[in-house]
Amino acid sequence: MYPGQFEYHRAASIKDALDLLKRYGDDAKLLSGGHSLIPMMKLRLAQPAHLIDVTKIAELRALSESGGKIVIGAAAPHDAVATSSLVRDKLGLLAEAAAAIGDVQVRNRGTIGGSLTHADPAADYPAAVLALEGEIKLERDGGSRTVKAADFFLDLMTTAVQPGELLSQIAFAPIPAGAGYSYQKYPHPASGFAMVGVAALVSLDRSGKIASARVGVTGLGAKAFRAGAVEAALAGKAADAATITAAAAKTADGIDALGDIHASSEYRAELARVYARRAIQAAVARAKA
Amino acid sequence: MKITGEQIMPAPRQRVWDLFNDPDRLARLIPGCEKLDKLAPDEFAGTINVGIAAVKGSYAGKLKLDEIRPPEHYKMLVDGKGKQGFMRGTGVLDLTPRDGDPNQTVVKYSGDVQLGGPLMQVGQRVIDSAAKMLMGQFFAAAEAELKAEAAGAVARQGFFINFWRYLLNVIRSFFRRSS
Amino acid sequence: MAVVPKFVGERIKRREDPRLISGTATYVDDVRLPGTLAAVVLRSPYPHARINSIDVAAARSAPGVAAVLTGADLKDKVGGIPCVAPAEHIPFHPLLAQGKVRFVGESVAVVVASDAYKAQDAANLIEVDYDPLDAVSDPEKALADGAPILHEEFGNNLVTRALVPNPAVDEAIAKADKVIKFRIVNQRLAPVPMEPRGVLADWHQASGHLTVWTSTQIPHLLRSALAAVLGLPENRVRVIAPEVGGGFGAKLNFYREEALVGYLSRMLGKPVKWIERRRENLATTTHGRDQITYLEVPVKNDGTVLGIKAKFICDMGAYLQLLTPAIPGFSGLMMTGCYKIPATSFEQVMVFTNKMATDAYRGAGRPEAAYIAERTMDMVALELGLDPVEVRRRNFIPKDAFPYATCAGLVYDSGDYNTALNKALEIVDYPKIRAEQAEALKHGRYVGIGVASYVEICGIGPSVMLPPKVPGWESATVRMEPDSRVTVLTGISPHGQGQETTFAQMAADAFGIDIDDVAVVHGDTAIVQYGVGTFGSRGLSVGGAALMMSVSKVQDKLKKIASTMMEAPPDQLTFANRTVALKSDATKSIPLQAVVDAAYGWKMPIPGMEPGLDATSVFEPTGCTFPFGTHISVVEVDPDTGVVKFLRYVAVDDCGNIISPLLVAGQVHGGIAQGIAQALYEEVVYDENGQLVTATLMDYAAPRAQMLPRYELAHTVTPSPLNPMGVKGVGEAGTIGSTPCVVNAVMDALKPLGVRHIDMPLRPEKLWRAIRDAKKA
Amino acid sequence: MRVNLTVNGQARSDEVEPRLLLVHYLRDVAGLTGTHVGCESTLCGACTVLLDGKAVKSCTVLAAQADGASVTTVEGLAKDGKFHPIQDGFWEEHGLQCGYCTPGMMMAAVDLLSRTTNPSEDEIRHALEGNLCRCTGYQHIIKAVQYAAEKMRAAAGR
Repeated sequence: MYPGQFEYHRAASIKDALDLLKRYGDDAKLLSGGHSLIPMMKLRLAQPAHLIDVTKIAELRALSESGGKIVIGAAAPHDAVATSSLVRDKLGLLAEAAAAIGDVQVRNRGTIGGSLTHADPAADYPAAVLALEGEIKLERDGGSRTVKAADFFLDLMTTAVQPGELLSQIAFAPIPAGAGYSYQKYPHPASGFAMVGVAALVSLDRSGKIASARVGVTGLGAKAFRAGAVEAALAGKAADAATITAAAAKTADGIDALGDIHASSEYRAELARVYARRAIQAAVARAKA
Repeated sequence: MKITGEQIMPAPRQRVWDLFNDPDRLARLIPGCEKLDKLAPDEFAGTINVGIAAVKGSYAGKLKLDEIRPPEHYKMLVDGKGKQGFMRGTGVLDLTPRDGDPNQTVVKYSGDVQLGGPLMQVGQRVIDSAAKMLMGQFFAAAEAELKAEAAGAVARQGFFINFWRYLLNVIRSFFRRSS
Repeated sequence: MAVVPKFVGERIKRREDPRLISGTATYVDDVRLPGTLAAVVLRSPYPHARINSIDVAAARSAPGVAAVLTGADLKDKVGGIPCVAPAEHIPFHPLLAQGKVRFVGESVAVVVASDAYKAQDAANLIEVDYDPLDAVSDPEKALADGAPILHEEFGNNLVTRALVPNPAVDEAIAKADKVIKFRIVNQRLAPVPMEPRGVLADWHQASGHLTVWTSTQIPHLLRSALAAVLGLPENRVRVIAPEVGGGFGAKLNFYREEALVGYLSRMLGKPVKWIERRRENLATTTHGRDQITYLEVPVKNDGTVLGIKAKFICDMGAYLQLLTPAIPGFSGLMMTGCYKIPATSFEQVMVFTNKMATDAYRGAGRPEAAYIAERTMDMVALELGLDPVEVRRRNFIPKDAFPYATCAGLVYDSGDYNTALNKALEIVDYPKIRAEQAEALKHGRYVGIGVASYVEICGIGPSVMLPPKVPGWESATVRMEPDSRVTVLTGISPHGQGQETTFAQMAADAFGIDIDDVAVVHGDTAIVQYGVGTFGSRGLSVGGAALMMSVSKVQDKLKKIASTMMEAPPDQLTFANRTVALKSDATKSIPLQAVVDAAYGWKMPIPGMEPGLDATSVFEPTGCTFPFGTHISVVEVDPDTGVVKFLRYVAVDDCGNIISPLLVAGQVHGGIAQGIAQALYEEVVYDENGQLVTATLMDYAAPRAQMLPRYELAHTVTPSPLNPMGVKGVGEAGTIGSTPCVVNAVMDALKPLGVRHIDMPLRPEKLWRAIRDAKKA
Repeated sequence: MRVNLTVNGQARSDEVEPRLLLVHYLRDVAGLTGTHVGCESTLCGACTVLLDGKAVKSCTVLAAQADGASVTTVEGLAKDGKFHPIQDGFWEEHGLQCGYCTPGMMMAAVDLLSRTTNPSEDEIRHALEGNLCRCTGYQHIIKAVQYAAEKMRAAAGR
């Protein structure tokens, strides 16, 4: 309940933050909403010597549309994303996932950049960011690089962010008109994290067949992932219950599922299949509507 | 908490045994070992640093080997602790040539480990994954090491340090809970 | 002058609420004394270990640190934590571990510093060298040969063995048409009051006086225990239970930290405060339940239950708290529920394990009993192919049989079980929902209807039923002040129940004054006469009865004085509208104030009468009250996931006469919520090595709003003859009825699949597995 | 370090350690003990306050992060000696027993009512998922929020 001592730095700009990161190296942690970091600090499991607060950097909080992309600033709180009319209109799946995170207090404070870089295996955002093929921009001393969502999550709480880098924004192509989407989550009864969460984005062709499907899954394994086998089993097929059920049955294939007292790995895998089916069905229904 | 698993290594049993008894080389496979002291021929004490996400911790541990039967079997007794938790238990390692291919070795491991303390108390939902991740990294590196050895590369580092590091990884693998 | 209304039985907003909703209430952590130091306790991560050494040097020299103590520093200087319930083996229960730790979270050292941040900094510098020992967390394994022994001096892990034999049960088993055998588990639960525990102690050196603010349900009993442990005279110890943020039985206790902080304040001569953190709360505040029961139930083919034979394995944890070994007794005594079961016998084996102690938790023994009785009724119905409602009706104690002596030796005060059952059935429209259930099944939907008719034991009670140091009586002082307003000092210690309101309702009506003219004071041993406390749904039925005794003493005095002033016999007088009036003619009255003036005046109207208007009374109940009712829930189980959804929840409770309908509803709602939580969500989990897995609220699933149904309440009223108000108590009823009700509903939903019983909590995964396995078969 | 905050409408400037949590700042520095601590894991919501008008769990915010912000605690709900409608609702509908969760519960409800004026029962249950109550079983809390919503709608309509 009582964090250890640290020095607090407030970065005025991205450059400022990068300079501080460079100066303090491994002893520093970036602080955004702090909803993953501060709980660990209160338990003294994390005791960084320096915290670099990036939330006052205006450009990191912006939600904007430019060059045909929707750009979400890394320090945008979940609630801002969930309630933004821009996001709801053009990236409805992201808004749905944002609205499913934790509770209102957490959504008011936690940020998308913080969630993605922490890469909790049960976080909601990664499923949607994977399905929406977000492009994650990482700033570093003297430049920046962009990492595709599919290449971002490496392992348990491990991402492509390198020491000295700062996640500044995530860019998305808007969801095409006529596509359907849904984020379906089974919340952990105690923590509210996703026991499983499935984000589905489905486009139908003129004949009503599935032109393409993208399915992001969180909560099941050590990291969020795109369910390639499910997507492949949907592409080009009729958007009917049998197809969807058969495709969703592949959701957990090859995944080493997490387990705890509330859901063993075997049960989690089944939940993933059920929730994938429900998410895809809901997405298809929306696409047809 | 019990753990069992097996992994196939791309080398004959004796070479895998040698690797698993050569801390010089194991050191390259496993990060985090800070220091290691040999207390007796079959007993060691050391310190490692492990970190996942913002959670970093330093652990001091003791390790005792038992039932050593080269090149196929040993048992270890582990007792490690840090501010963030402790681990305590036993592990058994068995090496057998793979059926039909003496150039590959099946590494079977099993253990029974108790974990406790603050980290385990708040991290139980991810501790399996953490163990799997570290275990996976270790075996991937071991495989690379054996391949490199086959290609003629020579190991350079100290025996015991690496041996200890290897064992710590095995211990970490026990974080995988058999629920 | 405006007419003063009647308050009893009306919907009255609580008197407590303004301070609570404005954020100005004072819980322990809100008490501010200048110079207060903060204590942080260092706890064992090991379930069982020998302590080789503790190095506190670095901690002692850390910034802001005033003291660091370990068990060695306390040895022979303070007493241990008492257990007042009888048991064969009662171990010494130290304030800080003495050479050995026996459960995760056991206190090992304490650091006192200028603030909690600094105390935590220093605590992290303490090095403890532990030698881990094997641990045992399964109570059935704890008694096996070779099990690790917690307290070596006893040679085994047995706390005590209680045997209540009855050869009639074996005869019933021999002659029964059928004997139904099953094993059920009341899992370990954590009470989780929203306010964790907390203690502030302030030693005054010059007067040798210790004041302790603590979050407790029993300030007076705690004062006695604290004085004994610290070796202080009881009249030099003042215990204050300020605002208390929920207890649920967990604060019906005396804890290490309460003594430790008192000791530290005395040692340092400064106020010392310790505030429990939630991890400590889950690990070191008493748990509840944790009973395994093996049942043999002889029945006739028509559903008549001939007896119950039970064996209980009760997990007491590593040490015994105040009442730990007393709790299971209620489960054995009450396991026949509302049924006239001619013979019962039970054996209870209580054992030590490497876990936190169990003790009272909302219901304390009776939820376990009701679960046994109500699962038994459903099991009988299932085995014999009868309707669960019919089985209950066949076995109910009939309405005309009260007072009814059970075969376990209890006397039920009053009851009408069939009426409550019928009312609940009527509200849910039982035939209709059964038809809907059958229809749903045709569409692959698993709907279940659960019935539970419970009876519980409240108003505890006659002191002989309780251990000597936790008596069953209660006290109250009523003082009519010179301005004719009334102050009530009650020995109970409400912490959310609302007796500042209900007692004010009762006193106001009794004296014909406004509720605003009554102040109810509790929870301060320096102000309130010795009392017992709030637990076991006794506040109103015992504390309220004491109040009414004192009320009537003051009334009598007022009437005597008034009779001289009005020239009417005292028994012809009554109180109404701030007057003393003739019963026969309310227009013939004198102002109450005039009578009060006389009572406090320099010249008493009655020679020899003592001036003043106060009375103190103690009510010793002659028996317990037995509230009852029927709960019915309708649930649907999702066969894909095992998730349970509520369709209806109906509760018909009979708590006798009702003083405050609003507060009764609140008690029932909260009780149902905790009972549902046991049925579906909560469980304290230790792994097989004694490690606590549910160490935070990230894993311990206390339910949120979305996880609970909307409750539909109704009542029947069967007054208790045992107290002047005819009340029975309602604090635990909801918890007791709801757990079996929900489990019965879920099992009923899965009945078509051949599922017989699944142990609580009915986590979705367990149900999913049962459904999957049944479909496979 | 120095932090400048507006707490319940009053500007403050205080020297604090960077590690000080906002809830401890409010309780121990500003002396506002109506905001409670109920867990360590950002789950129970007892510490909920409004930070620039939005409900946050003050146990998971550093006082340093709140620098420059405006904080409303339970003590700031009543205006001109009159209870806020949410306070009236909790009182009227018996939305509290022990009262420990109540301040946080009310602050979360105020956030909800700032977003929607006529929430359904389901919406209220959903909006309060970040707040644990152990006494009431939630039903009276839901009624309390509905009472406040109605009262606020009526006031706005006038």
